[in-house]
Amino acid sequence: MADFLINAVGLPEWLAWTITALVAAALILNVIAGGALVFIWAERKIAARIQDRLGPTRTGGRFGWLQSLADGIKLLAKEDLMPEGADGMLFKLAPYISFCASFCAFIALPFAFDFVGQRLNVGVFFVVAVLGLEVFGVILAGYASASKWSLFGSMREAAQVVSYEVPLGMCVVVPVMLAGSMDLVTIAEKQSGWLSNWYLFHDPFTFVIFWVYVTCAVASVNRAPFDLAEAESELVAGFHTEYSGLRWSFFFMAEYGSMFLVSALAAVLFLGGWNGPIPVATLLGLSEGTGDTANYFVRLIGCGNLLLKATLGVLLMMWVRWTLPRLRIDQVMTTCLKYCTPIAAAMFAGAMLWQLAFPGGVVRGISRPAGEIREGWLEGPGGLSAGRGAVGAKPTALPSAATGTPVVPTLESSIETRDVVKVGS
Amino acid sequence: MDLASQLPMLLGLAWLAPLVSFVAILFFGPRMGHHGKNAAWVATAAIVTSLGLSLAAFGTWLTAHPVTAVSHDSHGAAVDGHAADSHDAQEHESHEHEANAGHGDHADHGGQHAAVVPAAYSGDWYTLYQGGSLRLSIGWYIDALTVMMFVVVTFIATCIHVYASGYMHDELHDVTDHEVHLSDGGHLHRPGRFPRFFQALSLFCFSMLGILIAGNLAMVFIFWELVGICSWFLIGFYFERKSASTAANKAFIVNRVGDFGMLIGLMALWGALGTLHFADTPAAGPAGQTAPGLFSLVRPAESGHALQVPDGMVKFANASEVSRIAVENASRPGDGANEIASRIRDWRSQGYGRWLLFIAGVGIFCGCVGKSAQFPLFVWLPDAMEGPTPVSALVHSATMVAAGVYLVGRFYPVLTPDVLLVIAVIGGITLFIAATIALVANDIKRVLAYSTVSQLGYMMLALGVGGWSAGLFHLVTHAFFKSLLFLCSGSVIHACHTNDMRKMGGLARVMPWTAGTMLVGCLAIIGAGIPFVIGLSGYYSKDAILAQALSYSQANPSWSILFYAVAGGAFLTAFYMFRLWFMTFAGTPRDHHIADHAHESPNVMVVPLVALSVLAIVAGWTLPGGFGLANLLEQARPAGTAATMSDSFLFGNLTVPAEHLSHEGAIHVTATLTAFTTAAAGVLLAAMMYLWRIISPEMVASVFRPIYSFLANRWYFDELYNAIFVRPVFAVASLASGTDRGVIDRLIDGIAWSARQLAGFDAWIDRNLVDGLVNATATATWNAGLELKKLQTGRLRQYVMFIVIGTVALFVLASMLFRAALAG
Amino acid sequence: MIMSLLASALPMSGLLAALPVAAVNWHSVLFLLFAAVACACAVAVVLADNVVRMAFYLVLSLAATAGLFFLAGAEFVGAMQLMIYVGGTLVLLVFGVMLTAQAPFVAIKTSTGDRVLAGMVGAALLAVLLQAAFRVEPWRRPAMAAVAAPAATPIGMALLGVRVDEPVAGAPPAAVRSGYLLPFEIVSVHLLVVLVGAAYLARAKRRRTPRAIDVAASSVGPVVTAREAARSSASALVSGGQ
Amino acid sequence: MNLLSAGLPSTAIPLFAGLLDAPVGVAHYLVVGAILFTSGVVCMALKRNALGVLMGIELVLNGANVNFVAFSSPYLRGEGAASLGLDGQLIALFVILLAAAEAAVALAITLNFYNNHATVDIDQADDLKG
Repeated sequence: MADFLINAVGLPEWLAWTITALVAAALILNVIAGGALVFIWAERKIAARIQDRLGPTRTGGRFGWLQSLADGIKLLAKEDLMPEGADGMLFKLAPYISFCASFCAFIALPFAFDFVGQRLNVGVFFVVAVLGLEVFGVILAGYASASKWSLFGSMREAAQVVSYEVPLGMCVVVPVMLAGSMDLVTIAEKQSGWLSNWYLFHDPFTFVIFWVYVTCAVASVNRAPFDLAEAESELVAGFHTEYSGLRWSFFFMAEYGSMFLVSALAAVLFLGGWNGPIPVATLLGLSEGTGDTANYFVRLIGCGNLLLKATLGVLLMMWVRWTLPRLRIDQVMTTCLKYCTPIAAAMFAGAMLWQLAFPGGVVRGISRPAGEIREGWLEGPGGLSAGRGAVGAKPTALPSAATGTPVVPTLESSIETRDVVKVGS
Repeated sequence: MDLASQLPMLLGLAWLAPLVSFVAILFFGPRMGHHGKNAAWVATAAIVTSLGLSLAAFGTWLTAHPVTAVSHDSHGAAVDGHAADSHDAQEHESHEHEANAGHGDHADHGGQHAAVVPAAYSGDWYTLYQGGSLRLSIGWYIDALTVMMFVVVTFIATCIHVYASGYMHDELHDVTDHEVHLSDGGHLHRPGRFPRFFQALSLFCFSMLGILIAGNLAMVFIFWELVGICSWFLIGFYFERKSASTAANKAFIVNRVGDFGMLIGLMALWGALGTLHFADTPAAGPAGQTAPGLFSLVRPAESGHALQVPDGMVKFANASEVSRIAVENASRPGDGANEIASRIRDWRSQGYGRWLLFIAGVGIFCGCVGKSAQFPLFVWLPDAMEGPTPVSALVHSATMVAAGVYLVGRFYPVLTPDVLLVIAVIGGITLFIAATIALVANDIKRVLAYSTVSQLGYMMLALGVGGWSAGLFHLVTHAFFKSLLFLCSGSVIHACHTNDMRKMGGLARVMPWTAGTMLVGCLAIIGAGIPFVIGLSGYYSKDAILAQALSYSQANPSWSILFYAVAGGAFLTAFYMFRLWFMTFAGTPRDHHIADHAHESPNVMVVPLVALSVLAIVAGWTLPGGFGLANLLEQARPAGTAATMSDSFLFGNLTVPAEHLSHEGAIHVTATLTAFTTAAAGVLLAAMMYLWRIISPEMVASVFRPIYSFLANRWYFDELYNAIFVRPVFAVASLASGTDRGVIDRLIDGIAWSARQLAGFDAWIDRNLVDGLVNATATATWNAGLELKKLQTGRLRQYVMFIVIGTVALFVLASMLFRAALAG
Repeated sequence: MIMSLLASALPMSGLLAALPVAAVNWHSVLFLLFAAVACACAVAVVLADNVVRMAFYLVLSLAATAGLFFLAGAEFVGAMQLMIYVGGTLVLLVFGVMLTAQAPFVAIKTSTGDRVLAGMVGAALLAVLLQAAFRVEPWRRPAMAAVAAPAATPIGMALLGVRVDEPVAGAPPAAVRSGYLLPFEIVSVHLLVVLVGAAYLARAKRRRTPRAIDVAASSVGPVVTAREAARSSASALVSGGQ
Repeated sequence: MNLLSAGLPSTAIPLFAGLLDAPVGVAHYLVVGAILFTSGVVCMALKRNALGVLMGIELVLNGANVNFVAFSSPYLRGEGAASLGLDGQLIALFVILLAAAEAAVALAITLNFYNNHATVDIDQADDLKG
């Protein structure tokens, strides 16, 4: 799209880039915001059904499908309160920080083969790290509200998230190990093909660890049954007791955003990413390089695939929320330190040994060897032609670099070549 | 069957078992049961193990070397037998004497006794030190004698362990020693030392067996000293008693005198011959080649094992000539060696090195004199009776004192006729003196002690007059009946709580077993028996000794005194032994108090008595078919010692007649009859004086008052030594101390005084000048510190400041100085 | 975050449009952004008095530095920075709140003299550092801006002791053992030890009698046992930030 | 101080002039590192709050890290400039790890200090003053 703007529209280059970037940002933003709307509505309906109610029915005609939109408008209209004695700046900033964190995490999340904000070769790591930052806003909020409910809530959340990052990290490491790369795109690509290539089914250990991951993910986005930070029965509303209006809704967008994010991450890591259970595209011969349009549709379908899986994950979380009772804080910690962490560690070791035992996969032909190519590092001295940062042609190296286009830093080149904005072209 | 590897294993284990128990008791003794009661079991178990192993070895030996009657022309066959062994033995890196004297050699000399070579196995377990030609090693030299002595020692030791576990039971609880008077007039009250006793006993057994199995003189010497220290422990077992501790020290010191001589002997041997091994040892060179041991050096097989001064000694004695030749042919060492070799024969004929050999022999004998309580050094043995009776029985009658005789026997081949004569004379003197003292002693254990001394004299004399097997034969039999006698006396003392025979009498009724067994012992020691038919063990050994002494005195009329000494000794022995028995058991009790309280000893003490008395009876017998100690010993007779050996060096012309000659009818009959008559006379006289009281001992004593007192005071030997050794030593010592105190101390004090003055001056300088300087520095530093410490505010932030400022300053400085470098 | 900053970079680029700039080098622009955020927040840390705000600025500064790392092609280090550094500082923040949310500690004023002195010294240091940075000529040269190969895997391999990024002619990279395996192990053990040690140091002590140091401290303030400290910090939580 | 007069102006002007079109070089990162470092040091020197000092330390370490990464980065290297290569990034990693460890221990110490002295004012932590 960038080159389209430059060539066809004739905008100056930097403007073209700006627009491109903005469009990309807007798209992701919409995924979150729109997603939040849908999910809030869905949650209400599901909760109602589970509790044998009807839930919203009127707004927007049937099923009350405009309910959350109406809520949004109401929130916008609400007065923005700030308790006196609060630390003003921090109080104002906190929601944005939370939201910004979960928003940034989307940058590295691939929706389909090329549909990625910024393809990082440490994508997984980046996503997990940035997700960890979300709690930061929560804590600021808790502190700045000058209310003991908020403070206790944020303290709990801090403790919970910080400690749940350990098992979460361990779970994430397993697919990384199998794929031999931290690049989410690569990981997903490695699972292309039939259902049996999903890392979920790679070996028993990955199957177990997937569920550990789910648990930890639920905990790290502090949804029920781990939602102690906003345990309404003890702390009025936890860290956002004092918030109202738009700022409050930002917290919720952040929460739903990160819910979606961890689900999408689960999909990419374990459920084959955008690859369907059956490689329809490949069977139809619509693989890479069969023309831009077909290629693009394939990716679109893939994107739909991923969104579907992520949504299923979110629905699962809702189901859990309205099914299980809330844990005590000590139970939360026990679950993390006494169960999740050891299990994750054991599964990690198991998966590793499995790799050693069956390097070629169990069933030849059907299941593909997990990491058959490791970015070509180990093929002798020539393996890394760019020993010191010269232009290197790696499987994961950037095509811009590979094709030797005017040597520009990664970020720009990635925006140029790998942008969701291709949609427009 | 492979003896060469089997015997060392069996006997080695038998040797080490007591060591194990020693260590065990040493570390866990007190924890073994109540007051270490089980220590007895540990020690006994160990010694029984050794006994079993020794018996096994004995059996092995017998199957390999069947004991046949020694008819003097059957040696050839025997030799072949041994030779056969020798060769399979050699394949197992064990070395028999035949090793260097080839097999055919014996076939030639088959008929001659000179060529008879005993079956002996030797080897090394572990080399302690190898430097130059000196090779100290833990090794074995096993022949019939070794095996037999193993059996004897372990058997007696077993009996005595059993006996002692009963006898020492007082030590199981706290003991009040009535013989120790404390300054407060009370008696010593001490905890029992049961484990310690058995610990020392085990150590002793280990050392004694070590002497027996030793493969070289150095090892013998080591265990010799170990035995000595054990005896010191055991004599001084009641060390709180002054008498006991002095007796222990006396025994130890007196032995040192003998050991000094032994060291001289060792040095003479090693310095001249460069080896201390009895048998040949594998040379450092190619395998299979052997370095000759002492025996084959002194009695080389080439010369038919005839005694000759070994080359080494000849060269050593003629060192000047040897070195001259060596210097002359310095360019052609080979020729020098040949010339020396060629001239050795002449030198030997000129008599070079005979003194050396003589000194070596006498030196070794000195050790034996000390250990076996021979004439000049016998004074320690009677005092040694201060130890517990089992100790007296085991250490000071049966085994340790026998070690001297054993060593002479083992070392026999190296002894020249002159040395033998010395031995014989010393033995004769000892035998006579001890016997006379025993006549008048009233302490039952002292009587036995002196009889032991005189019996040892017998053995030495026997060895000295060439009765090799006679002496060792008597050694074995004596071991049996003397330990029997001691144990009996022990049981008597146990019953009467006194050693004084004048308080005893008529005990035969109350303690029949003891009386009976002791009677057996007495009969055995006087060599009772029906002439030419059968007798107790002593009968055979004594006869052999008398016969050999007779044939010796016939061979050298000038020394016939030896025979008379032996005969007289037999008479005296008979007298004092039966005096002892009558005074103790016969007649009516002299002290009813004692007699009433007397009682037979517990079975644990009686059983050993019976066992030993049986052996005291049968030990000397030779079964039809020739199996018997005498013939067994014959197997071990050192090569060449079966032949008559004559030589004239110091004491004129000496002839040591071959032992088998003493079996000739004439000599044998005479000897036997003499022995019988003398012994009978002695018994008769004793009976007249102490049984029937025809002659009153008191009267005799009063008639021969001076002699009596002379004897009663043990020939004033202690006084003599006191006068000629102790006093002078004291005098010299006091003189020395006087000099020390008067002169040297004065001198030193003077020096010290002046030094002190000097030091005082020095101290003044130090205090005022040096310290002043140092203190000044210190004060300055202190003040500086006081000032600087204000800088250390404990303020973290200031420190950071300082660091930063310092860094900046450094940067600036650096970039000023090294502008170029920074400019890159 | 990058995207958001891109978004916020827009007006700036609008300004740049006025400048006679042929082509905007986005790399440089983003560098400027992150650098500005990092430096500004660092200075803000110095200037702020409130502990919590200090921590807040610190986190921002660190995050911006992470962005700089990303720009420098060190994605792994950047992510690491985000995860560990920012996370660690998060914990720092929590403790700061717990400990010093009490009114007297929220802002401990420093004397003006100190401020001036520190400012001077800091300026001197900065001057030295800057001129040191500028004096080396090759560092000033514009970058060749070569595209780096992704560094995650080589870093991993190097931590495992194999330097795939420095191939030795002829030798397979697995044979080049100039890696960081030992430091890696040491650091991991070190971290474990540190965890244990920290837990030990920070454990609540129950003391019957005040120790000498407390008596010493009592000249400064009341003797405070761990329990009281906990209580006071709890009350601090109640009283919140004011 | 002629160093500074010699150092800054002559070089700084061209450095910042072409920033928006010329790619940034090592020196730019070094400047950032210097600022971070300095502010860290000043922070240590100024803050009386122990936690403030800790943050200062973090800043200092961070500044050092920036330099390491800059020297190791292949992007920023001008021709002829030596590069640390991967080692720089590795060292930066270790610095980060150890900084985290240091933060944990320092916090524990602070907590202890707080337990004993009821304050986190390090100016009162002068029990060891001479």
